[in-house]
Amino acid sequence: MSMNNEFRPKIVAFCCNWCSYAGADLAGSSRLQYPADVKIIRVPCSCRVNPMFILRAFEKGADGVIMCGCHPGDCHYSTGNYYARRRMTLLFSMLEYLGIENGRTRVEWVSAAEGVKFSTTMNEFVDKIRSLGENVRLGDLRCKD
Amino acid sequence: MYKINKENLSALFSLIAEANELYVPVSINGAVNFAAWDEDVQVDLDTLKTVKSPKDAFFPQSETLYSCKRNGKKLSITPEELSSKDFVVFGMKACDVKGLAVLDKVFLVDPVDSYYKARREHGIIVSLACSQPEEACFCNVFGIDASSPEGDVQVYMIGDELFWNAVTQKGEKLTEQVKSLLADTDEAKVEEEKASIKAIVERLPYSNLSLDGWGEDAVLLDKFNSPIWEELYKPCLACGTCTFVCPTCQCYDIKDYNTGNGVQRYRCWDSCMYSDFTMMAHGNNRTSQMQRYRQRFMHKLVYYPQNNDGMYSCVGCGRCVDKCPTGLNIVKVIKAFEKGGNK
Amino acid sequence: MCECNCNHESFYEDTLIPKVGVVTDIRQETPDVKTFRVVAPDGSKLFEHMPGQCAMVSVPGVGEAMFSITSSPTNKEFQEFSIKKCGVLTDYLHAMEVGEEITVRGPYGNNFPVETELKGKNLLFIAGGIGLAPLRSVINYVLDNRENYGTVDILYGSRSADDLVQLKEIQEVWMNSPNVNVYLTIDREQEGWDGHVGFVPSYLKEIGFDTNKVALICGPPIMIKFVLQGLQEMGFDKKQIITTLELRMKCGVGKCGRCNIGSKYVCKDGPVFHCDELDEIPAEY
Amino acid sequence: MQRLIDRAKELLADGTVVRVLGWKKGDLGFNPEPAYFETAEALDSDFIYDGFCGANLSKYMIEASKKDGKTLVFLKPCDTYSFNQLIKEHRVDREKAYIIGVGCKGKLDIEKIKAMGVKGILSVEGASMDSECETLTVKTLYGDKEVSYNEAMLERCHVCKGKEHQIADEVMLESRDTKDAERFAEVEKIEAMSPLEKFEFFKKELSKCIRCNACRNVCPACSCRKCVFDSTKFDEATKANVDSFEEKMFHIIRAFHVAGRCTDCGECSRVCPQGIPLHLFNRKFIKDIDTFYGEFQAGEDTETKGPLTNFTFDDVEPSIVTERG
Repeated sequence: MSMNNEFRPKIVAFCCNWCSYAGADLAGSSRLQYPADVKIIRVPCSCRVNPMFILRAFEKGADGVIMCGCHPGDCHYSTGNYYARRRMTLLFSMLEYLGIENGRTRVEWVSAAEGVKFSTTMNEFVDKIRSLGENVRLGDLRCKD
Repeated sequence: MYKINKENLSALFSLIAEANELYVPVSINGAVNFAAWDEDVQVDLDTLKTVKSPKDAFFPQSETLYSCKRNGKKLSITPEELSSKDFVVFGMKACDVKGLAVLDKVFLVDPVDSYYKARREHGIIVSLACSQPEEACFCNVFGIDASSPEGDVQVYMIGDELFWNAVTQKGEKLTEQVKSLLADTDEAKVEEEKASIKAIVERLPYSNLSLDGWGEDAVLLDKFNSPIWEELYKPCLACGTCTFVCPTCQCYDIKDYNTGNGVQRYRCWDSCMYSDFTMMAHGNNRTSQMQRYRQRFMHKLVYYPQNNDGMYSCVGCGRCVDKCPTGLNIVKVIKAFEKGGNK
Repeated sequence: MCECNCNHESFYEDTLIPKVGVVTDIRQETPDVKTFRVVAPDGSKLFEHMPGQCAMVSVPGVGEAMFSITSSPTNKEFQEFSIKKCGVLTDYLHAMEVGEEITVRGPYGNNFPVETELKGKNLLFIAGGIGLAPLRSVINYVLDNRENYGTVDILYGSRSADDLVQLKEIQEVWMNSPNVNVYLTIDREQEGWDGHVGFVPSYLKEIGFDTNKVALICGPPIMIKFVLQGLQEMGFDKKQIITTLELRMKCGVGKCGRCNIGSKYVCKDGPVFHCDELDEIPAEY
Repeated sequence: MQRLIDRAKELLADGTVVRVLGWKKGDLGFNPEPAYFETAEALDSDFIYDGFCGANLSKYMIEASKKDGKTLVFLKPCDTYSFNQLIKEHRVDREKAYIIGVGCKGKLDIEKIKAMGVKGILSVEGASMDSECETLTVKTLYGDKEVSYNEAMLERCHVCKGKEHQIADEVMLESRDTKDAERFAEVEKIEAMSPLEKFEFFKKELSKCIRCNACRNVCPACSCRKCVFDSTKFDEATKANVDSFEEKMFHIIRAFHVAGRCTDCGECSRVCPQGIPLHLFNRKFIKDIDTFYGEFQAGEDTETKGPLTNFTFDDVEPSIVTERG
């Protein structure tokens, strides 16, 4: 925690094992900086991300959730991210419809070679969430204490 | 006997709310339920029955019992504080009040449920007579008088006036608190109203429902093994609507919620209609919906009365009649058995 | 109904609020059964109970379930629970280490009528598998108060020799007690086992007991069913047969409604029932 | 109605079917229940089909498909979409069903009549299939009232999908055109709100939820043998309305699980004891699917892939949503 009560968002990033997680790895080994507020959860494929995962993350106090996967066409399982793309589009649209600020969710395709993209994406996303402030609309009050 | 003009109701409510928490029937987008009062809520005393019964003022749909924290191998337990502030539930109907008597026989027998007991001790019931009983009402079948509800204060809404009659000590105390708004009156109008309510009750479609063959003297196994259940349950969707709107259903579940820095153990209403109600590691003893359906009605009409000197665990509020998505209800059960010779 | 001398008033706040218990010993009985010894954090006994009573054991965040107390009330130091691994909670318990704290509340339910009906009687215990857990409490209580009871016969069977719970105690203590006969059996032939092979109900018929006894049964439902038949064929009256039931429970005090069958609540009115009582309630167990 | 009974009796008598799935008279005249009939006598005495028979019988066909012999089922035009969808998901057996498509003149909602201030309803006249369906005469304990048929109709009938049966072995009785509103009008109204207004709107609606699961259990698309919300391994709070989060979670996920399969039959909103407009969730998904992936009506046929089990290489990116507004 920083000394001056500055808002430090909690960000959950679901990263697919084959591209985005490797991309994050590359960002790390290339010493590219991205905020420590981002907590990465490795999943076998972006398609593994169940809508419930996203909601649970918000429930337990996340301020923003980002999902990263292989670029369309590059899925390790050939078509997983195409399905994920449709699912997340619909889910995020629903969250917006319920009044959850749509900047709190994001999908980005990051390949294993795109360490730079990973780092800039995360920096941008964290800035966005900082500007939106704490998530008060989709969290469980019991987790706040 | 006192009275107050209806125009002054919100003054009455704010005066009550000064010293107590206050729950009143509130309309939210068309659905009326008991909720905490404040100046902005839309109070609705005209709707006869709230969707949910007011039992959750005393037995909330979910409440934390205690929290646990683990530190290495060590555990610590912090019980939730018991309710300690007086609260007033305004506008409970005769059936709702009787529903509490049914719950009392479960929660106040040894070992006493202290959470419920604390709420019962701090709860002040202002009951409202039903000036216009409706088609699904059959409280008279269980000996309940809609024209003279029990409670700490009885209230009658007649024309532009509200008549106020303190019945118990708690009621007297509340009356003292709001006396500045009340005017003395006699009972003539109330007696008239009572007679009118009784006359309507006699004309209700279910008022002649017969409970012969049920209750304390029911032949338990005959009823249990009756083939009629097999006919009755079929449209049942296995939802929990009937149990959650019921003023007497008291089954609950105890569950844990992990907040990330501790565990809150809470209890919440449960329904015997749910397939996982009796599920345990080695199997389920009620596997079909017929069995679960039968359990609910056998419990209300036979098991409970046999354990509680003949008192039924149904108060005839008719909420299940109104709310069942497929038109099933306890009345249909009673009628089907009557038709089948009560076997 | 309750013969326990525990002071319900002493429960702090509410019976639903548990006590913290420390697991001081874990014994591997069989491949899937462990016996847990539990005491209060200050080393004292958590509560007093009677044979046959149960307690709610819980790991916060994992679950809570009813287990029968397998130690005898005559044990003044601790309580023991023999627990078979079969669900989320029991999996967790089996992975636990000595010294970890759990929560316990109870004791709940009625008990075997050891101080009334069973006094001075000859006793026949029939158990299958983990069903020995509640009976062990009675057996040890009887052995510790030996002068109050007549002969003791124990018939215990399991799937295999490895699945016999409390084998050490059976062989070293029970078999060497005066006027106690122990009959062991396993379901299938096994190397290194020279005892009886066969299901409990058939072994029961082979032995053939006289009816001057009270039978206490606990085991899987199918075993109970055939043992009951066998005993009745031998001439036992249903009043002479006592068994225990097990159902899903949440509160333990007859309020949450889960274990309700007929007008009985198994947690409060049971778990110990005479077989003639069972005829009066619907067969939903 | 007599024609339906006669036809059902014929089919029972000639052995085409062994049971009839229809609606049985309630004891109040406006609370019929879905029921199986196995004899001509039972049909004569109990069968009913009128304006209050809103229940979609498709879901009961899942159980009926497990029974021996054919079941005669009466399906209204909108119910046939659900039946098709169930065939697509292999949850019902077409061979075990003899479908009579029945006409529909708009189904009534007793709650709407009550909301008009009509109390103590004893019977409602003018709801039968032979009537003009213009006015209903409501007999009550407190005198007779007249209400407009259309104003007492279920929400779904105002956005009726049409009079055509999507699947049927034969069709009986005339339908009436009841559509007088745009299907997505309400969704669009919410979409136009500010985020805070949207949030407040749904918070208020969902605060009423009592977690009774009626919406799920009545839904023909919710046909999983074991629902994720019944799983003991999934989470800790499936029955409690402990905090506004759980209801949101439940309703979002429920709507999501039926997205692309929901035929918009409106049963969820019909059965909700608290009158929550649950169709608003489903219709948002339908609208989004139509916009992003082309128009799709679940249950129109038994073959095509649903939008969530399908994709194209050039689908829109999620950023179309997350960078909107």
